Amino acid sequence: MSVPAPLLEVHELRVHFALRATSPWQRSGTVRAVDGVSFTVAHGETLGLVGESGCGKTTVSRAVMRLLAPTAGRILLEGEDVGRLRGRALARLRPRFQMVFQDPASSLNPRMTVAELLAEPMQIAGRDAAQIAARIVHLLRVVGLDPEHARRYPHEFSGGQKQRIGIARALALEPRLLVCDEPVSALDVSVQAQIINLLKDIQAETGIGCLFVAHDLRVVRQISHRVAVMYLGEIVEQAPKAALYGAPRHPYTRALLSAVPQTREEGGGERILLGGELPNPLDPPSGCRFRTRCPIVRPECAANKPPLREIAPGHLVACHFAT
Amino acid sequence: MSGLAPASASSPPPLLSVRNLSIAVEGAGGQTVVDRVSFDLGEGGVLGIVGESGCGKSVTAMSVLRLNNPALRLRGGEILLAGEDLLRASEARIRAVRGGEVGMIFQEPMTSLNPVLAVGDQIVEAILAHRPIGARAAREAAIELLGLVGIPLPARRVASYPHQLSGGMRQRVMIAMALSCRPRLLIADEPTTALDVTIQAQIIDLLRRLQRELGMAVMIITHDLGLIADFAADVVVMYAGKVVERGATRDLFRQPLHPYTERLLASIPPLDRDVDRLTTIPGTVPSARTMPSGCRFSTRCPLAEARCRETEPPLRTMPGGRAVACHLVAEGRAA
Amino acid sequence: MISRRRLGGLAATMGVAALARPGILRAQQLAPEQVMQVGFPVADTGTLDPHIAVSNADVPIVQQVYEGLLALPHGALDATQLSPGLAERWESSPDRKVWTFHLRRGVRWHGDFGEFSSADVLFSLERVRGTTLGSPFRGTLANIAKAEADGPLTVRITLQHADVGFPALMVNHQAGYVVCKRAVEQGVNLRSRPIGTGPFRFEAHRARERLTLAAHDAYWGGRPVLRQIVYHFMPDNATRELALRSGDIDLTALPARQDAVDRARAQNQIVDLTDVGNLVTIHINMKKPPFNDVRVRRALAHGIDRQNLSDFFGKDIATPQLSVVSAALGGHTTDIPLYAYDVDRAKALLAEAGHPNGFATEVICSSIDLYLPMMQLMQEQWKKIGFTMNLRVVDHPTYHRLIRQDLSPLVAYSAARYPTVAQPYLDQFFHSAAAIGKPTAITNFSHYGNGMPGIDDLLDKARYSTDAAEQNRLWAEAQRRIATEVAALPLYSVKYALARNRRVDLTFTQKNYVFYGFSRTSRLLRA
Amino acid sequence: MRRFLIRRLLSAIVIVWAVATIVFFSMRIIPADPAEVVLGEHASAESLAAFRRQAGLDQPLLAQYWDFISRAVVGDLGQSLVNNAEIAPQIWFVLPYTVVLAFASLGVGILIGIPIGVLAAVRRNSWIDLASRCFALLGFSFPAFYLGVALLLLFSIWLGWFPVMHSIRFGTWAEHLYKLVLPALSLGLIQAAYITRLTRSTMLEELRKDYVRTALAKGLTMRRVLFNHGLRNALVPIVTAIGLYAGSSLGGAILTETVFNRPGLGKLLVGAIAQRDYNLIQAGLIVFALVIVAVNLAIDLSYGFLDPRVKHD
Amino acid sequence: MVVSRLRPILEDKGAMAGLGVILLFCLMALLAPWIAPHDPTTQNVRDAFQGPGARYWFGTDEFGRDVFSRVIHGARPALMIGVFSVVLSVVLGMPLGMLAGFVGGRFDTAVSAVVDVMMSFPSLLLALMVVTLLGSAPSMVVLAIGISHVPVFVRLARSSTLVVRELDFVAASRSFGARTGHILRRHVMPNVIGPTIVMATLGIAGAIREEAGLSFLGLGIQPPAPSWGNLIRDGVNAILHAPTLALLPGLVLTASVLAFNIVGDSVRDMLDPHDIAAAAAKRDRAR
Repeated sequence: MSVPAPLLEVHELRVHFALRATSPWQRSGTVRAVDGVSFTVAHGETLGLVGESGCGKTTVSRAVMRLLAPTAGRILLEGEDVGRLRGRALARLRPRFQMVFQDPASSLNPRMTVAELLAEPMQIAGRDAAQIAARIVHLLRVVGLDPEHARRYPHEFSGGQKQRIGIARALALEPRLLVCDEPVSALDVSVQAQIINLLKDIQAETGIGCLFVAHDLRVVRQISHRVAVMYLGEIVEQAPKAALYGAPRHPYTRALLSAVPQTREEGGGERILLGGELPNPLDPPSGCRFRTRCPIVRPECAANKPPLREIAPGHLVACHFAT
Repeated sequence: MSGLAPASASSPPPLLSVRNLSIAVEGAGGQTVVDRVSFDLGEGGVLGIVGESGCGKSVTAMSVLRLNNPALRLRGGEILLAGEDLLRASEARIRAVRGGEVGMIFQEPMTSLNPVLAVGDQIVEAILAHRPIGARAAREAAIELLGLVGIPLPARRVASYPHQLSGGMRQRVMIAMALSCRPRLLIADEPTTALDVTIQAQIIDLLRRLQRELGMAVMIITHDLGLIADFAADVVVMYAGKVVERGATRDLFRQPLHPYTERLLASIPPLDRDVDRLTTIPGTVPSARTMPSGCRFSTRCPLAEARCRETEPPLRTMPGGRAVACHLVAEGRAA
Repeated sequence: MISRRRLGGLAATMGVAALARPGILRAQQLAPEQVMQVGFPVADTGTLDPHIAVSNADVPIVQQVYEGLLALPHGALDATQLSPGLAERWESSPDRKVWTFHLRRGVRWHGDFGEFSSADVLFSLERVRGTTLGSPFRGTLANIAKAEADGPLTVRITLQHADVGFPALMVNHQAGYVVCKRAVEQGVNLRSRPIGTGPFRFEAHRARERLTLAAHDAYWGGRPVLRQIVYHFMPDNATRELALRSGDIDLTALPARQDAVDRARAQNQIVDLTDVGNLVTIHINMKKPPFNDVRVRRALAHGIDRQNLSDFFGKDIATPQLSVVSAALGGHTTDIPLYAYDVDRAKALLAEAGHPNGFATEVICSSIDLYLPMMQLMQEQWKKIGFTMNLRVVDHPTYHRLIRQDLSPLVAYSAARYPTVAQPYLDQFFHSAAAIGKPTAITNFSHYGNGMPGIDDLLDKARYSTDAAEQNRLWAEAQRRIATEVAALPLYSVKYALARNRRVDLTFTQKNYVFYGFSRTSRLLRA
Repeated sequence: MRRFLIRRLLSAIVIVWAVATIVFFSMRIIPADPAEVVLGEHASAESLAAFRRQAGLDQPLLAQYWDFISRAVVGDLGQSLVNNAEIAPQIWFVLPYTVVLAFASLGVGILIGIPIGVLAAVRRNSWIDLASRCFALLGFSFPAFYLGVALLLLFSIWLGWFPVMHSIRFGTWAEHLYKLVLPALSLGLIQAAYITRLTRSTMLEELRKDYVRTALAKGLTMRRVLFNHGLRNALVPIVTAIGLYAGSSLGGAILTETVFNRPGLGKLLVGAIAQRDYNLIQAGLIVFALVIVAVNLAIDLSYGFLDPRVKHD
Repeated sequence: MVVSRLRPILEDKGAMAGLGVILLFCLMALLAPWIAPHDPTTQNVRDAFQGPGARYWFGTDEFGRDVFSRVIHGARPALMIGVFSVVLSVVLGMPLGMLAGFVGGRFDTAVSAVVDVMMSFPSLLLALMVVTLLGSAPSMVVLAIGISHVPVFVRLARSSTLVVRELDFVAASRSFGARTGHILRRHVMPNVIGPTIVMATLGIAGAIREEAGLSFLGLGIQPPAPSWGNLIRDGVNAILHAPTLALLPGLVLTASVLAFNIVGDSVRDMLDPHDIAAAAAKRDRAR
């Protein structure tokens, strides 16, 4: 028996953007938004992808969804390279991986009713009308909405409800992979919890795999099985969540975790305050990209780029000094 | 409403005192966005106002300097700064207070700075508006301020434009500007919301340091409970335009009294352990159309009784300087 | 009628004394600044080459700069009163085949081009007669067999056929202008930089703004009084009228309408109505159905209400014309079929021709003032007889192109020809050689005589006839045939209405040029 | 910046070349030619042919095109087909008139439009706002030529305050200015309408922005906030729009120059079109394109001064 | 905000008045032969240049034709050319702009370059050239004005599309495997059509004005067919002795342009084309 292919395998993904000057005062260049990222997502598993803004996590999610064309690397979905497919061949695979967007206000066309919104993916996939109508009712129930709501427009719903609609739509085609790009960051805490619970329920029920992109370390911990931390277009650490949160190895991960404002009893460990800012992605530092802000930086960090290496089973770190 | 106690028994007489502030959308039948809000902030104290979006926390903060959207109208109450009612002060006086006695920083450092003016000029402008010094001296002062807020090479950065600075740097500039006249009170409206977590930590660290060094009072408005726990001595929790609970931060976090506060704290996903299911607050914040007649939280409150839907609970002062607006808590039946 | 025979003799008796002599004025009666501001009614000049210039935009300026061997009277196109020009005197052999011109001594060209001589005359004649230039007046000189110089001051011209009227061609008009040989040889482009011998020389041209002539102080006739003539290009009627009122300009052309004349008079301006100028005709393409049916053409003729036309333009402006040779030309006759205005008769004719309910045709019309109002009037008139003329209005250049492609069954054309006798007009409009489509085409839009009986025989016979009575008889016969066949519909002739303020003293009478001209003595008086 | 300028210059050249080429070929498919314009009623087949030969119109089209382009490259715009005059001096003569008119009307537009627009934005929904909106609506409903005619009738003919036409005599600068008043007004009022409206809406937008609140929170006076902050930012879209409208305001100049009988590029072109003077039309349009390309480049460069954001270092 | 959506009543009155005027002009155009007191082309040469009066409300022209009747008939070409030319520019411009904005890349660069070149030229000049090339039959005038306005609609559709394209609902649709045509039809067009309607209404105003400008230069509708532009042109020729001949048709022309502008403005306020942009801006703002 051969080992089944993982649900999603991303290998050495690179996404570069060319910046072109539009005025005499600007300069052009290439932004390496994602620069050699590899990870896998297994069936029924959630991989959390965290990082600060500009680290490339959203670009990864869009590339996986093939909303962006990758510059290099492979994106294998159940063994099929969606990174290279185009047109009809890609459209055929589309139902297998779906996305939940950050801002439900923007991801739901304000001019369509909930029924139309939910029907759209199924219509494109060529389902027949009766099937679609039945499925709409089912989907609304799954995400905890009243089927009566099908006739309403998005603006009649609160933020949390809109996100439920977004999730329902992503589930319409029964995908095996759900890519969630900051699905709760636009929501209030109380509502955020509802959505997280909902996503967990859905996963438990359907065994769907999930790539969960977020900046909120608290949320990521509660929903993921494994977590990858990105910095400036690269993954610096990747581990099962208990390992990552309990014993972070990369100085960046540590700083990130310690920067989260603590409530009540959590207030443990020592604060690591990072100096400086994210470097310009047009012009990233040589060697280790984190070295300009790293509290334990040494001269060799500028010369050599630390490889992502496995220091414990399933625990990968890209730091010369991690043990 | 009776017995408006000082927010903290130990603090000196209040620098800022907001009493029964009510604000509504302009026009007859306009929705009330802030309803009889009261709290005090002592000289040198740090007060956090926390709540979810739409709870009226920002409107309250803006009212101090009368910077609210003109579509919002004052319906009643007063805001006393060292005893002087700012809501009824003259235009000239309020201008003197703005940036003079009270400094303010905002959520979006990108949009809150004028994109076409050098940051130094924007600070200089603030200084010149209040202090009778020459342009040169003002520039010197601006450079000093930039140094104070931890901007490297302040003499060079003074000529930079906002877009040339990172988000954290911009927020530092905002802080420098707000501090340019050594205000007695700094109002920080969601000062770190737009920032990444590592930068957020830097800014809070800076604010804490400056507050101590300069001995000014800080009123921080945020939706992030963690931030409040970290920074504020006292906290006011707002829900749907009303204060639901008020008290010393430590006490409030240790033992939240109001069901809303309690649930809100519980719904924060923990960072140090895994939970199977997060605690949630069912439903959503009521809108103007769906605002219940009694307790505004009654539609989502697991403990709500018939009475809660009929009569509005007053904000009652509890022992230890706490105040809670809940029928059940008052009777000791909740929390 | 012109008495050609008298011409030679008359001319011989004329000398310099015949020039109009200005009244002697005391200096203070003259305006201090002798600069004539002219409101010139065109957008710009086209070409100032006298051998090409034909349009009203060019001719009045060319006329101030160039001269011919003989001179027409100032302000008149009257070949019966020729006076010496560049030639002091002239004579012909008894058979009227050899003409000798004795040139004036000491005439200086404008600029640095030296003195005028017989070489210039020969050069000019060759220039017009040759094919390189493509002068539209080439045909005018077709009768010349050879031209030769006899020393610098004598030119002898030998004709193929005797022509008593030949001196009328050697005048300061069209083919008769003398250009400067040396200037052309030195590469001066006469189209934009005219070099002549006249009292005024070309000074400057600002395209579409103004053209300035300056006094030619070495003029053989004496120093001109006017120092400058500034032609301001003002195509817009109202602008010119207003400018004349405000005194910005001293003289200008009025729109050819009675109300303009009346207004100018009411403003205490002098209005000069020139003698009959252009004849306005509508030529009918006799090959195109239904106009190939003479009954249809006659119906159109009966449908013309000339009273309505002259009502529109005004009594001072439009004179109804019944023959294609206008009353102003030698050889005109009214002894032809006259088609009285008669709507019923016209309708009957149309019915007879198979159009009891009338018919409709698209007719191309130029958008310029000369044609568009007139065609709108005709449209209304013919509507009454059942002929619907749908006007397709195009701009003037397009009009010229389209009518030369035979695209319009009816062609409105306003024209005058020199010399002012019937021959050139009939040659160009009704000789089969001039029919549109032929390589020799000129303006025979009716195709009269082309593949159908015409008047070629009469015209060819009349062309070099030395018997004036015989000529007149032939021309009259031609007009009768044209009228009978209704090859064209003569409508009316228009007078040009010119206006000037009272300061302008031309020192001669403006008679029948399209626009004001100036003599050496023309001047501005103190207001 | 240098690379950008080079790219812009290249694209400008391409634009001008494209314009020249399109105009060249399209002008030659029209059913009329200048020979007929010049020779008019006397035109015979023979004289037309001679004229065309002299003007080079009998050459193969591509030969004519090559001749035209190769001359234009070195700045030789050729000669007018109609009156044979050199074209370059003709254009040099009229260009200042058009430029002066454009600038004057723009000046009128800015002087009227910006203050009214700012005032209307500040006093939103007041009578002054209402009046400004009426003015703006009326302004861009009035066809420029009709406004010109109405002004002419009122101020020149009835009141006699201004001259009726332009260029009878070259006078002093004062006289020039005096003659400029009505044309500049008739174009400027319409531009003022656009600028008023644009200023009002951009100011409204700017005044809603966060930095205005910051400026107020610093204790600045309203006037300072308006002009130092609001208007300073609003200038960027206003200048952009002015650049965008540069073309159409030059279009207005065509009619205005015609109405006021004022020399200018527009009037020159209209005349050239009427006379089918290909060479002049080509040259005029090339110059037009050059002017507009230059205006746009100037505006792009002006961003560097108006808006520091476009400068990256 | 509820408040900002409630338009002051005055403005609604303005829009209603504008609509009323447009309706009036439409009726005028439709019923011209029945409501005009005289035939617009019937000449009465002896009555030329009568001032405004009881018999001839707007006076008569040089042919003694009733100017009022001509103004009424002039509504026909004005409205027809106004509407058809805008329809032409929308039909050509909107799809092109949407496609260019959505597809991007070389196609967009090419379209934008052409549009930039066309925009560089005053539309009147473009129209002038087209009319010169093709003649001035009404259909050609429609073509001339229509073509000269295409760039406006290309640009508008393109810029709206660029905003919409970046919105997540488009990304969502693409993630379902939707083809470009579907996305354009379903998501982009509904958002582009609003601003386009606004611009089209304003465009009609512009086209009417432009037709008048062309006719004024003698290159538009040709007499004897009446059009407001050539009426003004004729009037200007007689401006010294019959100023009302230019003034009155000009007022009617201005009134119709104004009416379309007012309505266009109101439609703009109602549709508020900013809402898409606002939505996009909001998305970037984390809470």
